[in-house]
Amino acid sequence: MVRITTITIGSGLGLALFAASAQAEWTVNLTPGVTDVSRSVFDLHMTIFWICVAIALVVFGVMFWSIFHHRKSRGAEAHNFHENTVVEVIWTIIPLLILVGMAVPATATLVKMYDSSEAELDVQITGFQWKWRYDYLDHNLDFFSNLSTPREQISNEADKQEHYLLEVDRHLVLPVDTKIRFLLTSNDVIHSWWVPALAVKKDAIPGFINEAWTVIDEPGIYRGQCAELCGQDHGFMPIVIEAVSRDDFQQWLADARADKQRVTAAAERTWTLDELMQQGEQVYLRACAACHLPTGEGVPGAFPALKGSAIATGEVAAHIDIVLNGKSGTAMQAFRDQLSASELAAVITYERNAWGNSLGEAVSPAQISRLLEPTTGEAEQ
Amino acid sequence: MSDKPTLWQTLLSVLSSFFGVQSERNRERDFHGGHPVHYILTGLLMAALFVIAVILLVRWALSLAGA
Amino acid sequence: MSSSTYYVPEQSRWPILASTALFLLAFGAGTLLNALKVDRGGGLGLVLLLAGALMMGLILVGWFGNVIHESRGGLYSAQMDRSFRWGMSWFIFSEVMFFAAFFGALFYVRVLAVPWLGGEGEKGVSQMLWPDFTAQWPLLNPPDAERFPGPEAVISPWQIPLLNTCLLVTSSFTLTLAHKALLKDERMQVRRWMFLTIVLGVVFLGFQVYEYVEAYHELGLTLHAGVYGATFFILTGFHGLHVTLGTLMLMIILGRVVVGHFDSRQHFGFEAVAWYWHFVDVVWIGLFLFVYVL
Amino acid sequence: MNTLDTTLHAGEHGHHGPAKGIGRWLFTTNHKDIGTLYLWFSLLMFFTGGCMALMIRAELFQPGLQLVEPGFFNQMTTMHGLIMVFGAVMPAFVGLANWMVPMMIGAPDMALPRMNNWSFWILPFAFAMMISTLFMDGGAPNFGWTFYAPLSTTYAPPSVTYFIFAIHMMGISSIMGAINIIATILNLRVPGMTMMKLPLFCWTWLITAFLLIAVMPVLAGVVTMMLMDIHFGTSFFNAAGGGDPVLFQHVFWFFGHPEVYIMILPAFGIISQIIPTFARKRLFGYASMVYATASIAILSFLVWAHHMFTVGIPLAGELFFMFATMLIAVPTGVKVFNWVATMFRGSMTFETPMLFALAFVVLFTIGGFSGLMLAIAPVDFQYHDTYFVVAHFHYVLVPGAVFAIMAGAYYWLPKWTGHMLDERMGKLHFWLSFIGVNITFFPMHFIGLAGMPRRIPDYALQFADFNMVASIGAFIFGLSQLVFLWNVIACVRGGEKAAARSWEGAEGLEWEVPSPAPYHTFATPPKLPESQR
Repeated sequence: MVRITTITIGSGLGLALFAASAQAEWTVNLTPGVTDVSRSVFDLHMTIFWICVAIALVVFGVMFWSIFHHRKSRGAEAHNFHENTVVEVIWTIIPLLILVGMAVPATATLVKMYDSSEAELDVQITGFQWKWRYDYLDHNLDFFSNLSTPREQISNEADKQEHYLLEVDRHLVLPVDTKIRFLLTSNDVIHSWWVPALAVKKDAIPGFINEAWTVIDEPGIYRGQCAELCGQDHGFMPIVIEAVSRDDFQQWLADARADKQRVTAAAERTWTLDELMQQGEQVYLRACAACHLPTGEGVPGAFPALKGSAIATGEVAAHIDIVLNGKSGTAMQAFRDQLSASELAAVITYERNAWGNSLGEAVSPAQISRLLEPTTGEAEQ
Repeated sequence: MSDKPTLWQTLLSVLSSFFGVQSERNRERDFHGGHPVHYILTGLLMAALFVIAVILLVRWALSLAGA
Repeated sequence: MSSSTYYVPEQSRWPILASTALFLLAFGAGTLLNALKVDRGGGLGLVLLLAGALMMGLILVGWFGNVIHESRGGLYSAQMDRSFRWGMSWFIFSEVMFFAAFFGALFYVRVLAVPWLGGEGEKGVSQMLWPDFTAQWPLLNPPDAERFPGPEAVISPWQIPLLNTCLLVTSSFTLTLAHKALLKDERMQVRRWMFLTIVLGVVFLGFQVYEYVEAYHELGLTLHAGVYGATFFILTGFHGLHVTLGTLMLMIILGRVVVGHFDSRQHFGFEAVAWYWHFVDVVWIGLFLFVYVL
Repeated sequence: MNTLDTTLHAGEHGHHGPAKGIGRWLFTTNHKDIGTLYLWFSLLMFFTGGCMALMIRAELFQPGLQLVEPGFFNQMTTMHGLIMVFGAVMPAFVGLANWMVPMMIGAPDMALPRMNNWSFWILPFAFAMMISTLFMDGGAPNFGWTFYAPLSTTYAPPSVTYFIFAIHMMGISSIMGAINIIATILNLRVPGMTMMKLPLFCWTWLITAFLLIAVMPVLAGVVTMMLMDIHFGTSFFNAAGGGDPVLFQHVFWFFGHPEVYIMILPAFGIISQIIPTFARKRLFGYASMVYATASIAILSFLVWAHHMFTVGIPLAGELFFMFATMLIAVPTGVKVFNWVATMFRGSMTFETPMLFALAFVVLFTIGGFSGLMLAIAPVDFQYHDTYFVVAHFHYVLVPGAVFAIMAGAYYWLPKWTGHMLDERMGKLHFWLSFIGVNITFFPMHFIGLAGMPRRIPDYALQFADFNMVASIGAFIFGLSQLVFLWNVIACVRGGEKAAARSWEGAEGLEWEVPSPAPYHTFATPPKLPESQR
């Protein structure tokens, strides 16, 4: 138990030192976070930090003392000792003991972090280039979460808002005081899901599932980012968690499911070409423009142009197929689960009629939703 | 010459190389009398033992933590 | 006769030419592979690759020619001989580590990755993504059997592989006998044993080729057959490449024996190739155990 | 002096001065020429990689995208890392080894002089090929210097194929260079120069060379598996075929962690030569220094997965790698203590090499502390892949490895050129670098802890101030390296004549031969000076 006290004292000191700067706009230290685990991590961090400071003071102290006193210009004569096994053994043993002291609380915290059993809520998190998909496994609800910072702010054509690059179109809503298990995986490359306030950072590996868990103490908005280089827009796939009370969470679940049904229903009505083009442009800019560029010209060698391309001006079936199912072995994703039927129809229509691709034909949402039926909702999972 | 290191001395020397501290006297003995192959073999063996020791440590820590 | 001082060669043109050749090889191979990937003919790449290979071949002949000439001219001291020995030993060590990477990959997928995908072990939750997959080794049904159709069967270790093991082990013995004969300056014996070693190597390679053909045509065991095929071919393939190289080197050494090079005291070239051959043999034992039998 | 006589009699084999013209450099077998080539090449790569770093820092000066596209930004981070690791730091150490190891041990040259030339001349070709990818369709490699699959396989630009072959070539070069150094140290020592009298720079290089031979083939293996996945349909790093993307990381870091020590052990050696010289006192605990180096080398093979704490390694594995990593702090600490003990009760002066060496001890130790923090797995979850990591490894590599290289260059320049350095300019370079390096990398600790991921071209507003500071520091540091270039050229062209023993406290065979060192140093083995017998 002595160990625990040291940690508390150490972190107390740390908090005191950083309390002043924590008020400022920028921070210079880790966040203590809002979970039990994140606070243990913070305490560990501060303990080790102060141990390092103490060792540094001693070592650098001796060094600078020597630099000052044992300089030739002050007439220092070199002594002729160059070995002392006893001293060497002592200064090997002491660090070893300090390390053992660090390893004990570190092991305890790590074991705690790995125990994801008995969770009340499972959320599957899938990384995509460059967005996150959240699937509330037992609640028949899933959606994508994209960066919502407008492009004008990124290209410096508009003033940047407070949460520049840290805002998304749909929050991951989670209940407080609930053990939540995250099941992390990826659709393409390795991503890493990181929310500092929860002290959760886990890689999303394609084809494998990693587990992590959390119990959030306080309602609030907690922001994070992808932490593993995942290609061009790695810096543009933030995470926003909205922690709400358990009751509010149930209410939110019900609302979100109702919304989802409304979108599915919208595919059944008839859409005009103009309507499709309008929505198509929005979808295109959100989902396609990162690679194929807003002008449809692509990046030679990396991402093919759509403007005047064989697919976007040829057989419609082939076009629909590549958008729905992607092209394996390339960066072209399957969008069948990412977009609704009407969004898919709109974006395909847009691609066939924009930038001088003037086929004049519209793809109807109904047509797409018939294609989606067999595997909708990823029934096989 | 009688300064050939014994098996025990070889073990100790390799151990001290893991530790990172060695006295001048022992080093002289090792490099004068010792055969490099003995040290390499002992080193490999000790490295394996070291790995096993850390694994045992991990198991022990896990059993303490009840995981 | 050998020199008392350490021989430092004069300027040499071989290294810079060899660097150029290596560059042509690499650049050519890269261009060719990229062209093949998008189904464009690899004309330029192929030309560069072949030019590089030809150039490298000529350079090796010239460079080794120089070394042999200097050695026979008595320019090399015993100390020089030790430098060569250190050089060759560490080169073989680097080869050991090269194979270690592939063995490591094999153990990792067998012991960890495949069981995890099949729902066993600490990351077994991954099976959620592959509900129809059951872990087994050899891996006949990879998780996504449409993209990576597994092999129908794998090669039995007790036929050709066992035979090949016997061939290679025997060849190590025959080579040692050749060395013993060289130490006694019985040159006819050296020739006989070396010739036998080369024959054994060539027969080994022949069986290996036969096995590959069978794997591709009869068993569906291909590079595309999931990770079993991948580890199988990368290990046996690189081993086969080394046997090929070793056989070529043995042939050159035999040629040198025939024209009267080497004597009972000075024959480092012979020994270096022998070490290499034994190394290739040892790697095969590992392969036989971990790729075929276990 | 005996050693002097022998150098004058170097003509026995028809050895004479260098050949004339470009042929001298293309065809040379002389360890000094090859050392010079390595060092100039490394400096060129240092400036190339440095320009890329400045491009990165310029883009990060303010939030928002100003100068480059995110795709190109990723190419810059990737190339910067690859060029600095394989083009700047490693060749610089090999260059120093080429120049100094034969002189320190009384060898006539490197053990295998023609292969030595080949080791060097592969590098310009390999880097020409790698840098040419910047101009290819789809751009240069953009997946970070750690090139994690499948970003570097399925999702990579076509230029990845050239990148793979370039890595193969660098590997061949490194392995041959390392073999040469081992053979030289083990076989070409002058009689009486027993292993325990070996200068520490040779000891650390011997162990480094062992690490190189052990791990460069593993790197070759992992890029070969990438090549197979990209072009031959295998599935090493693809779960659909039963492979695992994490397998890539295991094999890569089995190379990568010893690689970290490859970039720092020779630096330890240089510092252990310099501090005793300017403290005028023998190195404290020579034996421990050697054993600690060996210890670090052995442990470096057992800690690779600490770079991968967040990939979801099973708990027991996580603990194993955490414990093993923490243990590395012990021998590293021993080294720092020994350097401090060497200074203690010495008679110190502070010429430019010593200033760099002192800065090394302090700043490398800071990098070591952040390394210890990163070793603690549960806390690493917060640090991993943030600017805290960037701060950590730049502290180890820039004021660590790079400062050591500069210290070594200043220390041995009189021996190479025959001229003393302009101390005023040397000190100017030191102080600008020292200040620049700290302004650049110290704030990165803060932005990392505050939550900024690494390898991003744009960032949230709360990171803006420190990023601006870091960028300013980077330009100070970058531009002050021009002073280094000026110093080296000035020293080659002229200056105060250097004595054989250019520094008052310098000990060792290399200080017994005249400055500049004759083209061929020891055709026949020299006698060891009194102090070393």
